[in-house]
Amino acid sequence: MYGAILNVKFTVVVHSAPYSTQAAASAYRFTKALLEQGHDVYRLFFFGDGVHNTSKLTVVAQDDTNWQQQWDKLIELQKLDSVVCVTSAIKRGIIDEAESARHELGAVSLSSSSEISGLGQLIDATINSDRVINFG
Amino acid sequence: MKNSIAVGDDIINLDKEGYLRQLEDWSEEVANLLAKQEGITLQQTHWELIHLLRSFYQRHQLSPANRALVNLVKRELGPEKGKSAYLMGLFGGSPAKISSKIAGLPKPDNCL
Amino acid sequence: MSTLHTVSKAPSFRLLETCLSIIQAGDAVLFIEDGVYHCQQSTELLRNSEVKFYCLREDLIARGLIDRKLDTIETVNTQGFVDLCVQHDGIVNWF
Amino acid sequence: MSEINSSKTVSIISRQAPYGSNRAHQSLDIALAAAVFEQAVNYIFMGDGVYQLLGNQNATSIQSKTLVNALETLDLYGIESIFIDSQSLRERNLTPKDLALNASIVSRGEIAKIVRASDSVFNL
Repeated sequence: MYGAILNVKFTVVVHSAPYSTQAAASAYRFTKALLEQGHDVYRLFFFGDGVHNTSKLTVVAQDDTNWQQQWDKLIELQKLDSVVCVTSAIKRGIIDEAESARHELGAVSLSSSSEISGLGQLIDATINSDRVINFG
Repeated sequence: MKNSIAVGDDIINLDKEGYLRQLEDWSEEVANLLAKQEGITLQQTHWELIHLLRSFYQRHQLSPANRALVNLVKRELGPEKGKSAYLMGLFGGSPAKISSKIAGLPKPDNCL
Repeated sequence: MSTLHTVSKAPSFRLLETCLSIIQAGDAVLFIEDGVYHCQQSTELLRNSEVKFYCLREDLIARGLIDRKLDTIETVNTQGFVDLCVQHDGIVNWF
Repeated sequence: MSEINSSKTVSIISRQAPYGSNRAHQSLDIALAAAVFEQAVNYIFMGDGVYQLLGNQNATSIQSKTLVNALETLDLYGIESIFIDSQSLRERNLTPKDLALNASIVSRGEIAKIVRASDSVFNL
């Protein structure tokens, strides 16, 4: 294992959808690597098209990487704080139980490992993290 | 919160939080009814804010969040009124949310 | 105080040009994703001696560039990418 | 959010034209959120981002909101550090007279200093 001299708190912001650009995959590998090196994730923040990384309604071929599932596993295993921007999410059909009830939609698409919240969570992350990195 | 209000023969639909579903349904009569749902009886001091909000929205297509609302009122109606306390006195604890609702504006951005 | 800049688009987007125009001595540039195509051809922009250039190894390999890379550009893997973020005080991402 | 109490400097570099992509709008959303949570905000228009500021826009023709109308409210949110890159204007044959927003016209060198002095930078 790579010896980390100091422990740094990162916030990783994902701006792009998986399967559209490489950005989400890069963000995933970066997040995994920083954890392996003993650093911390203060928060993952999915913004704009990045919210598509948190859809649980995703199907890919057996020989393709399921990025949503990869994120899910990483978030749950490492108990990461994963936030999806509400204004980005609901207009792209990423809906949790509360939004589903509020807008009477009858369906939920957000993976249970992430939560929908406001942009204030991104600002909070800029205040409380040592580094903010954006992938888009 | 009722899901609709009756204005004459018309039924006006509201969302679960009491905002107009169709912004074009707004009228002064509707504003009075929306205010009533919030337990507010509209006075001249409310109306001057409602008109200010509507003209602001017409120009900027934005419902101001609390801080912007205070600054807007300060700029347009003077420092006496451009205070949180004054606005809370008129519209209660979340003046931006409640005043936007009564003025027939969209809910201030939930990201903020 | 120094900043790590990442550039993730191909040279035709001309992001590197803009990035270098606001860069300061001691800053570093890391090419990732399609940004690694910058490493294939020597250009005037890469001759900036005040800036250290790096490229992400995994993205080079994926694109068939690992043997075509300029010697002047250092290769790092994703772990090295994390280290660069730690070593610099700030990060600016160009995408 | 009560846990927020310290103020940091957040810089937003907005480099995309309005309407063609949502990046310009996202820059604005981040800036407004940072201002609402009382952070110091620098808003920098650069590259095609300067097109956001052109006067005489009317996006009702494409069933969209006219972004510059919202940008005009930045001062109400307490965002007063607004910068426009002079080189980007020059490259697009624009002058401050073409713009609907008053802001400081700055050089790349000045932008470099602003970026260096920021705690975090959103470059969209």
